[in-house]
Amino acid sequence: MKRRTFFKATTLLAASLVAGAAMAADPIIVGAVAPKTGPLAGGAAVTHWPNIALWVKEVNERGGLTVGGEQRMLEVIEYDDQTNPAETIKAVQRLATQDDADIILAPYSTGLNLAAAPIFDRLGFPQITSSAATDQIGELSAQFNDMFFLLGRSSDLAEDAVEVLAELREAGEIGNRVAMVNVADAFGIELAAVGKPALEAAGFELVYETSYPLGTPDLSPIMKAAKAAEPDAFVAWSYPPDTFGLTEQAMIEELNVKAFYTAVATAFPAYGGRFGAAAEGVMGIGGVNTASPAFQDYAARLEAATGSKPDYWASGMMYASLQILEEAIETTGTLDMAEVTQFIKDNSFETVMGTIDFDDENNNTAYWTVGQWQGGEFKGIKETGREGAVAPILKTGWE
Amino acid sequence: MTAVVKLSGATKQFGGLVAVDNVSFEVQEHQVLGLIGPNGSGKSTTLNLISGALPVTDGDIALRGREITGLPAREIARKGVARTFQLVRLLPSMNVVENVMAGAVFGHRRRWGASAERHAKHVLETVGIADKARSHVSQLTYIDTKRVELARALAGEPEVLLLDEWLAGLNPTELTEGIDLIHRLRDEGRTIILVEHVMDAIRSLCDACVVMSSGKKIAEGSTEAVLSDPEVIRAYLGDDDA
Amino acid sequence: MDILITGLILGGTYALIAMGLNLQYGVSRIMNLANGEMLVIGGFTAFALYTAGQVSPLLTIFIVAPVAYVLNWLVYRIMLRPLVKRAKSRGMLEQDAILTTFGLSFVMVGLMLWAFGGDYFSYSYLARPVVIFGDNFGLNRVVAFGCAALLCAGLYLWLNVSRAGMAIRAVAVSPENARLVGIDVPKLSARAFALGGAVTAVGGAVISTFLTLDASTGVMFTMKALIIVIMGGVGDVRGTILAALVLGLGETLVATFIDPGLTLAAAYALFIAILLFRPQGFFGRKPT
Amino acid sequence: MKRGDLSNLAWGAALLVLAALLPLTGDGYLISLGVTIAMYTVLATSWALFSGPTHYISLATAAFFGVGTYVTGAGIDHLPYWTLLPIAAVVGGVLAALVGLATLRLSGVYFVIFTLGLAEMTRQVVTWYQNKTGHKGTYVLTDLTDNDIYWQLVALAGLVFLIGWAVGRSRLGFALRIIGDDEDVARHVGINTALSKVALFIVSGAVAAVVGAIIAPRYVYIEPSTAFTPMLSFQVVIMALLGGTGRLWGPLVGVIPFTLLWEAISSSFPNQTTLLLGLSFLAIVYLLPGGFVGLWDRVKHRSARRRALA
Repeated sequence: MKRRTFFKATTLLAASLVAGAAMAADPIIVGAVAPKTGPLAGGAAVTHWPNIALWVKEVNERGGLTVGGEQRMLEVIEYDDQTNPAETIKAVQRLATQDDADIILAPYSTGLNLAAAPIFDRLGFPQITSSAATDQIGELSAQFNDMFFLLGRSSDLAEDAVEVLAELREAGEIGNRVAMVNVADAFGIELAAVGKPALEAAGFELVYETSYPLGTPDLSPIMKAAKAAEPDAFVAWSYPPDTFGLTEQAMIEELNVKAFYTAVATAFPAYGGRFGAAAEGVMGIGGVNTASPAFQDYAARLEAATGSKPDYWASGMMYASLQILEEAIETTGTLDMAEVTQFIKDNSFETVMGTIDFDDENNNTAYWTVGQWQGGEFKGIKETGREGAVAPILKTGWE
Repeated sequence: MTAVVKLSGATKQFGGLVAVDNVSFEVQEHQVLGLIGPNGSGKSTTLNLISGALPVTDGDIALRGREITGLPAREIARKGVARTFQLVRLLPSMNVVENVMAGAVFGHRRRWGASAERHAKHVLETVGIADKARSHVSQLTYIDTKRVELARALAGEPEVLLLDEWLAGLNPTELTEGIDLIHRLRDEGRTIILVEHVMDAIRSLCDACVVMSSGKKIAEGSTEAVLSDPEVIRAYLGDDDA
Repeated sequence: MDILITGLILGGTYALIAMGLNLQYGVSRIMNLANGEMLVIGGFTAFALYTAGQVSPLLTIFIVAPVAYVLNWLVYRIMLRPLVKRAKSRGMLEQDAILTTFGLSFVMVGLMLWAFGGDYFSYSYLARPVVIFGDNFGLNRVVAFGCAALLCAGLYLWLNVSRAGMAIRAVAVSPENARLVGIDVPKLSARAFALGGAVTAVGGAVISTFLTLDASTGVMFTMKALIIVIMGGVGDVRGTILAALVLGLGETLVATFIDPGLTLAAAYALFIAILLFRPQGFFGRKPT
Repeated sequence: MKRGDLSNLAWGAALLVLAALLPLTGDGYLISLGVTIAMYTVLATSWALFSGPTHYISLATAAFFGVGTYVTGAGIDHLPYWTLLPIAAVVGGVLAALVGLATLRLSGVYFVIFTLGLAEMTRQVVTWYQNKTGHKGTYVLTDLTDNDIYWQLVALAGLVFLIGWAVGRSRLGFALRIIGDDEDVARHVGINTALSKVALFIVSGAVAAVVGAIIAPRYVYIEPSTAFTPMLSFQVVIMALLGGTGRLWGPLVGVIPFTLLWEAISSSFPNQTTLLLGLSFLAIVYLLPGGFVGLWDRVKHRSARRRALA
């Protein structure tokens, strides 16, 4: 393979500048597959790719991973799956059989991770997903033994959002009227299917409820109708383009609810960048402990290394997945993936997101579910066992 | 005896323009009827009404006493009306015999497989180009393309054959050949309606003529009588020359 | 009333998306599948200049337009002209154009990724309410509607009054006959294609003030534009404007009165219904 | 049946058996390439059955494919897998029939855009319905491996070639060639043009739906954006045209080099995949008008002429 030699040459050249001693050992080949084009490329560009770049850079600057007493450099082979599950499958196969990858990183998004799960399973590679949110963790980990879940259950994500609202209501901060909308696409539907009964069970009155298709160019009719229903809280199970769109429409319609929630991409730095002070008080899916030195340090390193800021949800988890893999390999001292997988199952790990410990279903049970923009940062306000949650604040207008 | 084709008050309007205005005539078995008139008088449109290329706005058309008004072209073709087009339309991706088979396979009398091919070749003999059966249509001379189209129309063994200016554009030698060919068809006893401008052809081929002008039928009768009708001459040549 | 205005404003957005393609397809006979990418490039330029130097997108269009014009002119001369020459029939040209511009759209997405990465580009510009007849509307959308109205009116007048515009319309109606009356068809086709590209890029710059774009979103706009152009009738500015407004109003009505979840389905249903009853579109000539 | 037909059939069957042996290599990578090739062969060949002779460019493949994946997605928990394939075929066929009857009078580019809109509309309706019913994600968890999927696709390819071969020898096939040449003539020689076109459109719709149903277990998680991706429709058209639609084997010779080229580019230039795919695509259009079939015909024509001259 010509390309391999080319890659090898460049990485080795780079490596030799940093740590000449590493020249002796063969590099460890790390395979990475995720969208660089297609509908999810925008999300992967924020959450997925920069972490890989950072991790590889840092490990190689240290002189590589220690395997069997020998320091070995990382060599990454990246493939673009074009947000197409067939391409993901093909690329993982290619990494395993053509490129002889020693490690293959989990792909990006729920759908692409699940499409790749059977191959990871067959190859016996651990698949530590950091961007797959599903309610089928039990069934999936039963069928695919090597699949790990960092991001949690989608039902928790929705239920906790409702819980935040319920707590605000119990505290007498907001009323009982909720407007709920969702994007009619896989994850949005899933969240709404959980969120709606949860809202009803919590005794909220759904004064407005609708869905809209992915890619709706004008969300103003929805926001107008939502406003006309005079809600006390607004909840949108939304996706990246419409998370931005709904927020902007809420500003334009002057929807002055005290609790405003949009789902995916609220935690993106681009959200804070675009809305600035107006974002203050907006709640969304995810969150992190922004006060934790580990996270602050990670965020600074990521920005220094790649020029891009982490999002306040899955970015840190993505990096944590790499830390877990790193620790498992270095501690076991092997690239035998069965051993590495078993180590991941048996141990707990210190990461930028805190301690991570997988349960019997390979699920990380402690994760952030709801965050809120407070003082220019998206802080975690609700979790399933993380430390550092701050108290939610009320949204006070859009200025 | 019922007429093979009978038009009763056939009318065709395009928006405000009445292209065919209340035209009625009949064609009998074994008759060759000429449909003549100056340019734009509605002859070709009348032919299109019979073949079903255009739906009538009003009036009735019958084939052997059975109504065919409003039927789609394919039904009319299957009931036994075959036609050629004013500008020759062959099937460019096919060779000569395949072109003719199109008529044999889907026309009035349907054949398939070897039988269709045999029949197509037989028809090609009738029109005099059996030797070019395997040629590609792009290699044909003008009159041969016309022959192929005629053969395609004949291949379905239609009840009536509509020829839309089939002789137009031929040079003098070809014209003689063409007239001879249609003569043979006539002698075989076929029923034909032909729209034509070539006077020699009309005289020698048609048993009867219908003359149209500005969408209306202005004369009808035996060829000889019609062609000497002063009104017909005026319609053709304009008032000055009459 | 507010539904009417919302619908009209959305229609204006659609007009911006589709107007350029109408020129390209109607006059130059190129069904440009890379149209959406040109729009995204326009949007990206506006984003880059706004975030880097606070340049108003409304000024950016004066940079975007000439650059896009030249780029599209080159694309036509270098890539598409040979296809026009070699095409034996309209159908063949259509097929070749689909293939070529599809490839071109890949190239353009690839270039954008290479140059700017795959991140969303999203910024806030004029995102404040403006009150019309007692209802709130986004100022950026209202401004976009104004741009669309100016652009459409300008194009319409130019095509109907100026000599060059008339010649372009003649080419749209019949390239063969236009040639006979002494119109330089290849030259005008190139110009119309370039103009269409410029209009699309300007539309992209304006639209980026309220829609979130990334390098891969172009295809969504291409599809919308195709639908609007076909619905309106190929090669007629009025048709495209009408179709854009009908679509905008239709979607808003469905979103308000039936179910926002069905807006896009309704848009396609509307498109399909119109094609079934008027296969040539609102103002189109019978397809030959 | 002529002797030539028999030998063609024998060759076809032999190639099919050979193709079916691929999983025996045990190379997962080859098999995943094989799945891609088999899938696009089926889709492009069935597409060309309709679009080749009629010159109607349909971008509805994704609509049928998506419907097929959702048949599996919705039915896998309730019905045995094997019954889902015929159901997908019926659903795809019915959808194609409805669409065909309504739209085949549209010509040229109008039909193209219509079919593009159809795929989007189907997607919208499916997601809307799922949303209404409060669906919690569509999972297809089965024991089917890539090998199983590959064999199913190869078998389906065999079926499609057989259908294509039979249609090519039938009145229907002849009728479609006539329609493709000149629809007016077709009508006037007595062909039911609408029915003929719809019949073939149903075949291609049903086949695409079955492909979707077969692929669904491979995706595990069914999302509208991947099931109805417009890219699929475009790729099918492009591969078929690259091969050439004039012959039954045309799409196949387009699919194989295209998939390999795609693979070579995505594996060698992961960061410029899109750019290079676009460029190679343009090169194909300019250098290979008429596809490989066109090239083959030109070469044959030239050698025939040379022989005639000699």
